[in-house]
Amino acid sequence: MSGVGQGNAGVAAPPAAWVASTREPGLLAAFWGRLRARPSAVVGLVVVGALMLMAALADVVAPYDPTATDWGNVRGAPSLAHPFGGDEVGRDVLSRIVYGARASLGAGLVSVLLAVSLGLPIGLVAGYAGGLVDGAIMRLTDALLAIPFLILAIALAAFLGPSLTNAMLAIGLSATSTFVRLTRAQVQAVAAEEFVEAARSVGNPPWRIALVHILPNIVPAILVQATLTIAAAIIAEASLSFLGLGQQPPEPSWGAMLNVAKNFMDQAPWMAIWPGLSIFVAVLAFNLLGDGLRDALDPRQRT
Amino acid sequence: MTGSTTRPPLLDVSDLAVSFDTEGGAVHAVNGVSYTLAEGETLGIVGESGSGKSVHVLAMLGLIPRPPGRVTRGKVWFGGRDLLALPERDLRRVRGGEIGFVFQDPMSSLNPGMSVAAQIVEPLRIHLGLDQRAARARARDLLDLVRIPNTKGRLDQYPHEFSGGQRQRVMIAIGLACRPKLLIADEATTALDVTVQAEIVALVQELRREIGMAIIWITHDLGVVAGISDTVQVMYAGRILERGPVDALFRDPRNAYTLGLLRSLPDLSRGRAGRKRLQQIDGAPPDMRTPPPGDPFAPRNAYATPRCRAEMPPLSQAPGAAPGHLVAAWYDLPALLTREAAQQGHTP
Amino acid sequence: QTLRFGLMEDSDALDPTLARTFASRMIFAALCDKLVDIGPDLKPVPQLATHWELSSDEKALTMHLRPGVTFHDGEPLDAAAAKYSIERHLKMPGSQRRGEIAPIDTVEVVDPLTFTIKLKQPFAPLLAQFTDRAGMMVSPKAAERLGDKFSTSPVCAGPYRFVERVPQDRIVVERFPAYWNKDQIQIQRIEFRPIPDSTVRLTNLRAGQLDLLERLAPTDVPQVSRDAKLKLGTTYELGFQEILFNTGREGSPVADARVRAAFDLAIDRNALNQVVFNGEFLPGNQWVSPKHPNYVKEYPLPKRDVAKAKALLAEAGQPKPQITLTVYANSEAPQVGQVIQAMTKEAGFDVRIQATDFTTALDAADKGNYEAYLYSWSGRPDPDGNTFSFLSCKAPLNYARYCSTEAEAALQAERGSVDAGTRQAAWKRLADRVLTDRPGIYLLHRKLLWAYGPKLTGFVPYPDGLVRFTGLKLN
Amino acid sequence: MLRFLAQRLTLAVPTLVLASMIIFALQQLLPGDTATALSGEERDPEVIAFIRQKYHLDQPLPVRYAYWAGGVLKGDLGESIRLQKPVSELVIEKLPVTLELACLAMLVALALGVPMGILSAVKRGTFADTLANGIALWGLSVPNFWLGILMILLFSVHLGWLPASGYVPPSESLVDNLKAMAMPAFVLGNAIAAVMMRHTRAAMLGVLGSDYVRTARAKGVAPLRLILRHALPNAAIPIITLGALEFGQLLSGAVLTEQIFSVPGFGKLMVDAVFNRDFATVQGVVICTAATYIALNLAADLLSAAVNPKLRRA
Amino acid sequence: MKAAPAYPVISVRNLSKSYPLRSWWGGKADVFRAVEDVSFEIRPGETLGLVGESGSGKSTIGRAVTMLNPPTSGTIAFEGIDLARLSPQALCRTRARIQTVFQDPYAALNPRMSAGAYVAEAFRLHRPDMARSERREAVASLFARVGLDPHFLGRYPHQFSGGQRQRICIARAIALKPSFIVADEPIAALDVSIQAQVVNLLQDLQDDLGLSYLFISHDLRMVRYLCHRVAVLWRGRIVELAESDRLYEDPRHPYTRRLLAAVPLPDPAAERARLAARETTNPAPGRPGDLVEVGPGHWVAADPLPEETDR
Ligand SMILES: Nc1ncnc2c1ncn2[C@@H]1O[C@H](COP(=O)(O)OP(=O)(O)OP(=O)(O)O)[C@@H](O)[C@H]1O
Ligand SMILES: Nc1ncnc2c1ncn2[C@@H]1O[C@H](COP(=O)(O)OP(=O)(O)OP(=O)(O)O)[C@@H](O)[C@H]1O
Ligand SMILES: [Mg+2]
Ligand SMILES: [Mg+2]
Repeated sequence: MSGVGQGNAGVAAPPAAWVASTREPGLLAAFWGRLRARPSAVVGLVVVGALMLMAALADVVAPYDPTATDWGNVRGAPSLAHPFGGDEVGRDVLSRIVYGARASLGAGLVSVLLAVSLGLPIGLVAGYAGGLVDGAIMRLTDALLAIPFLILAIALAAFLGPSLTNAMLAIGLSATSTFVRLTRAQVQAVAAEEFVEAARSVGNPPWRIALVHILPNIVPAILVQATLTIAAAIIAEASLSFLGLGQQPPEPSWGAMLNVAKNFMDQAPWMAIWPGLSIFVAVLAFNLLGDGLRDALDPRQRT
Repeated sequence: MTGSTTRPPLLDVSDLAVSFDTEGGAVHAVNGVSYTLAEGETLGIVGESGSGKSVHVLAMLGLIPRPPGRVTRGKVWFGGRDLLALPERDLRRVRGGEIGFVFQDPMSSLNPGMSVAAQIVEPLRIHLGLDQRAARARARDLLDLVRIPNTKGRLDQYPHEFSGGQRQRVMIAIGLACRPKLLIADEATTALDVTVQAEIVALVQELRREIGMAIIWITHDLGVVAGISDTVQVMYAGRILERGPVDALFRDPRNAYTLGLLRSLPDLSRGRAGRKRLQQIDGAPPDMRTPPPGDPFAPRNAYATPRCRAEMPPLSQAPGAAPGHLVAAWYDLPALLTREAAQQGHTP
Repeated sequence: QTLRFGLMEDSDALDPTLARTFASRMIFAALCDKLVDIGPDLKPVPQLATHWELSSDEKALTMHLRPGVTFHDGEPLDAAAAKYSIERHLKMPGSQRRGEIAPIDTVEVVDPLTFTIKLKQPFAPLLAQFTDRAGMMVSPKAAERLGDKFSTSPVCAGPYRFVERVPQDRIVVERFPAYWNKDQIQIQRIEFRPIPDSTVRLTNLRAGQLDLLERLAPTDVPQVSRDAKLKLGTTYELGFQEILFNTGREGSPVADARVRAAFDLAIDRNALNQVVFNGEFLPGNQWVSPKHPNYVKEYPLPKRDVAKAKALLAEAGQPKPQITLTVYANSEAPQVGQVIQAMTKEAGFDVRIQATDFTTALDAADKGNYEAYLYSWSGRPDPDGNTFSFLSCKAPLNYARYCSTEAEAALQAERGSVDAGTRQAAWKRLADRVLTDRPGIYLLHRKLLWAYGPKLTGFVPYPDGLVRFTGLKLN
Repeated sequence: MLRFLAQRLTLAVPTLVLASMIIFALQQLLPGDTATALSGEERDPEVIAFIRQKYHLDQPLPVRYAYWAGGVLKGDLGESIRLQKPVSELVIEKLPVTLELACLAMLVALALGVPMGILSAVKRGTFADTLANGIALWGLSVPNFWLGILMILLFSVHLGWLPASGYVPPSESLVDNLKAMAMPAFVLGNAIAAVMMRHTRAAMLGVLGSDYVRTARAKGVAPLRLILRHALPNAAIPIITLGALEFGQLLSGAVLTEQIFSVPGFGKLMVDAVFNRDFATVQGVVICTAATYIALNLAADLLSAAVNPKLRRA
Repeated sequence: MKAAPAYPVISVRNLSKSYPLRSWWGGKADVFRAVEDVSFEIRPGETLGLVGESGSGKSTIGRAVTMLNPPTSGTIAFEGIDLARLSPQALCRTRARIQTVFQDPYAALNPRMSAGAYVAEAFRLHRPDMARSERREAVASLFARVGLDPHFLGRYPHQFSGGQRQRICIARAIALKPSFIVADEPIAALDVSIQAQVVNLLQDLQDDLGLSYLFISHDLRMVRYLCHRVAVLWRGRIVELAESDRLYEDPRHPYTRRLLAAVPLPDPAAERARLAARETTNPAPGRPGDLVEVGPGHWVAADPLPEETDR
């Protein structure tokens, strides 16, 4: 029968050649495209990239050795030779900012990575498994949350020796419980959605449901928290290094620089301004990038 | 255009167009929709899913999400004002007051965090200025009206404690709360079983007679449309393809898409054993980011002429049809059907 | 009126027998009078004891108490009370004073206002010890009643009596109306407020939240000087800052005296003072400052000599010794550490800085679990208090694990006599050894800095770092 | 209701036991012990031995835990070795201060973070959004000690409006109390405001796109009511969850701020206790924070149920 | 139609499901009996329609027979095997043969999974040996089978229309050649022309693959069109079960009659007439009684039992 009502269901099977030739743009490419479409995300990406590059190429970028002291430049005001000025023992602030990026970005990223890579799976298990497992995990998390960060950090440093790495570990560990709780809450919300039931109905084992179906849907909240935690970690490294538990002197970190600078607020404000600004810029950039990533990872976001 | 009344129409939509900005370009969801609605008239709107039925009514009241949505052109006259030009403040007075709205999805359209009473009371307080007690009493009456049993105990319950059908009835109660001049019901009965649906249809009919309310009823259920409407309008790809008095349109469809819709209904006259395969419309609607220049249905239409593919036909009085029966088509469907039947050797 | 006094740290238990922090001494200065006080010139002056005499064999000290003095609870301060207090210092479990007055054998009451202290052997620093907590008298009645809870409401015989204490917030004392020297006490109440951060302490003073603060950061001196409303009180301390070496540490370069000498030569004390302390402190090379009467002039401040340091290292066969320097994590010590690190680097040293909290540092020092330790000592009026505990072979504070027969003999000699000439000779002999062996390198003597607001008058800085409230006025 | 509370409180027991065990074990990792910390400048070996023995520091770990736990069961949290005061007294003294500060800080955080989060969600993509984000993140990236000192300089030294330090109990003078708390609460709240703001924004973005918000608009609900009555409660769950988390961390984590403003709270007590290896105090404070923390979670759950009736079923 | 073999694909015996009713602070208050003592079986190649008022427990039954939401009591045997006895792993494997198509195709699709990946998942899970390219081809031909342009493989759910989404769900459901599909209101959200597409698709698949369906719907015309037998559910119990023509022509139970009388007619004049003549018979109170056979294969519930619980 001709006309509007066509009895035959569907299109004819495609030639096999088509399958290989026509592909939607790859996942990564699509993701990249979406990311690129957001100016703020691009700014975030560029700044984060630049900071990372600066940290990686510190040897090339920094005008001076960040630990070289110059008694003539003690708390020296910014000048042509030292555009960001000199610090409390006459080191070049600019060079220390450049090198400090290593410790500070490292502290931010490593501890967040640690917190996420511990907190996320644990939260997933707690949220999805429920029952006794959940109860046990949550009791432990609550207990850990009650342990002051400082004790954890000192104990860890005492156990493993004080170093930047161990500070990152301590910061990461203490941020973990937050991620556990957050993940769990999100998982419980997503697990109630119908598509999870649909996933069960094709015979997905629980682990696969958790990883493939739930995990991608809780990424936004985790991303927000992760970018916020980066900031908190950079600041936390400062207080740890003040106690000798973080970056070991004379190696620089932004937080430590800021920490020392407070004693010279009046006489050498530049000692504070530059590290402070660096932290702000990094935090802002990570958050912009986080927002961008979140949007780009969300296929529903079309604007 | 409809009927012969000299009074100005209640609603006059002219050349309304809405688009959404998306990554792949603007989606032209509504492409110049014009029609009028008289006081007390019931207009049924059917059409392809995604054809802009919901979007165009939302646009009238400034309810499309903006961004990404954008009303690109058009005017919507209601009670002597152009709703699209009205400041938000004044528009708020129209919404829920003079125009009541019932949304498609009762699951998500009710606020899960507010008691049912609070949600029904709201428009009463905003538009009628009732105090809390009076509004609550009215809310109870409304729940009675939409046949929710045991209204007293249920007022302070939350949406999730209601069944889907009951939730839909709550939505309808909200839409009717202020006795609007116009009720827009967007698939108000889709999720309901037929008995409840029948009750609601009857209820709306009653109210319509009682308060002389006009209705725009959007649905996929041709049976409901047949029962409730004075006028029916068929939409496709953001346009109106056909519009006419309900009997004329069902009896004598002039657009191939309308015909396709009517034909896809199961024919039960011969019982299950004698049933025929359902007729379906093959193909997919056009990509609205790049709407075709001509008749959007042409690619799926076996009767399409070359002109159909090139040029959009205007919506105009169908030749030889009932007055007010408008169609947008370059072809003459009855003629084609007759020819086809002749070729196959029997009359349709 | 209330004097609000900003302290750097909170005090520990307010019991002269048990207390161990500098902050507690600050508060005892108001609460508890001592048998003897020191003057700004470090000479003992009468306080609760009006006069005293030492027996010729230097083994008995007879002290005469001021008549009519009462404790805050109204109990009389008589010889029996003094005997009780001293014995309490000696015998109470956990007493921190025992070591300071260990040579005391017995205390005998002669008459109500006279008592005699018998020593096991002559002990020159005894009187000096009595100028501090060991000389503080407590009410026997209160001490008996409260036992080891005495600190919750200490009862002494000082110008102020205890009112309340909110840990970490404030300690409040009020004028004791029956104080023996009450005419000299003008201020009604004193509120001691611990504010650890020196910047914050200063801001509080500037905001009018404090009237007086101690231990101003040297780098803030210009800021205070510029501020017309603020005044500065300064004096050099009795103590010192030094770098201690763990001489007993096997396998460590610091076990070699030549390496230690090279380390000393690599340091420019003046530059260190300028960089970290704005030049406010006093460079030093001995346990007392160059301004102190007991300074051994034969050993003046050494000059920096990198070449010689390198030569010494070469001689020791360790051209690039790697040394971990433990510093206490406050705002200044890590800076000192970093400057020293930079300075000694030029001589070939590779110094690693390890900043730790106080207890960790102490623990490492106790256990000999360190190489070099940047250490400060608040100082005692008698140089014995700056040397004996550190340099005597078995002394508890001998973190350097230093033991030299000559030094030991010299230390015993300076203790064994009150004769100035004998003692000075002993100091010279001690210096001969110690400044050559260098179990530690003395670096600086701090300047004690007080800042106070416009209302406070009559402030006199004392080198022991404590405030004398006698004569202070708030307008 | 009572049974539910009882049930929840039973769940608290394992948490408390766990927390106390963890903290006990952790303290063993700290170098140096109470005796080291307390033996003072003089470091008399006899004193050290005396302290060790008096406080059972010479006993093996499980024995010491048993001593402590036995005490707790009898309602005795032990004694602060350093301050020679029962820990329970210390806790009773500091807890109200800490709680007040935490509450005020939370208030500041919510008062700043939530409106800013709403604003930036409503005006997503506009300059206002960018600005609100910038302000919030600035608050997050300024260390507390900096903000604190700068505020003292401005409000106490230059303007003289607020006291730089000094806690006044509310029983003495509520006005003075609030004046003294204003700056520390702001400094603490400011950092948390960023967290609140970012999560509010994310949650609001989800809610504002929902159908029921559209329904409300179709009813003619005014924008303010739309946001506060319809959208916000549905976006509140992450705000409540994180609020409780942050609140919990304020209990012992406000050290720096407490130090700058000389607020006699838990944080400082805790840090001093840690540095002086005053184990009983650390234990006591941890138990109290853990208990408060559990209470907070309970409150958060109740609050969540209040804003989300659906949770009342499960 | 193929002749139906004697043994059933799925056989449900005395299925009951109750939900705990909890007070808002979590204490258990009571149970709500959503489905009670329901028994039916479906033969290979057969479609059983399940109709009834909303809230009568249709979806609950659908979820119970797939063990997505196991019943409180009663047995469900799939091809003779009691599903409750299977180990979790075995149940996962068996799920390959029992599939569900959900009412809301948007909610049932993972918003962050592309259509292709979604369909491919079935293979990934149950055919781990399949090569990538092989899987790709299989998915592509499934897309073709359900009438989707294989270009859409990489698209995400939000980029599809409702009908297309439902086709994706169906493609996944048939991927593993199941013998039984639960279709829970698969056409409710679709416009009529797409409804026709989906129903035709289901029909074609049944013809080709010999599938059995449990077809849950409010659209009584479509049920009559598609189903061999129809069960009417009311208040958690089956009140009438018969061959579909028989049921539509000779409804016995009052509720069935009421239901059929409410079906709107797609003809304006007839529909207006029907509406005008509409009588509103209220169903008798109480719970329906046990089924009795009134004709060959035609079961009707006895008079309602007195109300036990207020619903
Ligand atoms: N927020 C949005 N962003 C982008 N496109 C949108 C958005 N909302 C709607 N559209 C598009 O607008 C078009 C019209 O949608 P509309 O909801 O009006 O369809 P409909 O006729 O109501 O369909 P249905 O019968 O399925 O409800 C669709 O193509 C849809 O994809
Ligand atoms: N998880 C649940 N907890 C408590 N009650 C539930 C739950 N799921 C369903 N119910 C109740 O069980 C009854 C049957 O629900 P079900 O979803 O099976 O109805 P249905 O026949 O599919 O209705 P509809 O046609 O509206 O989809 C309803 O009254 C519902 O409120
Ligand atoms: Mg719609
Ligand atoms: Mg259902």
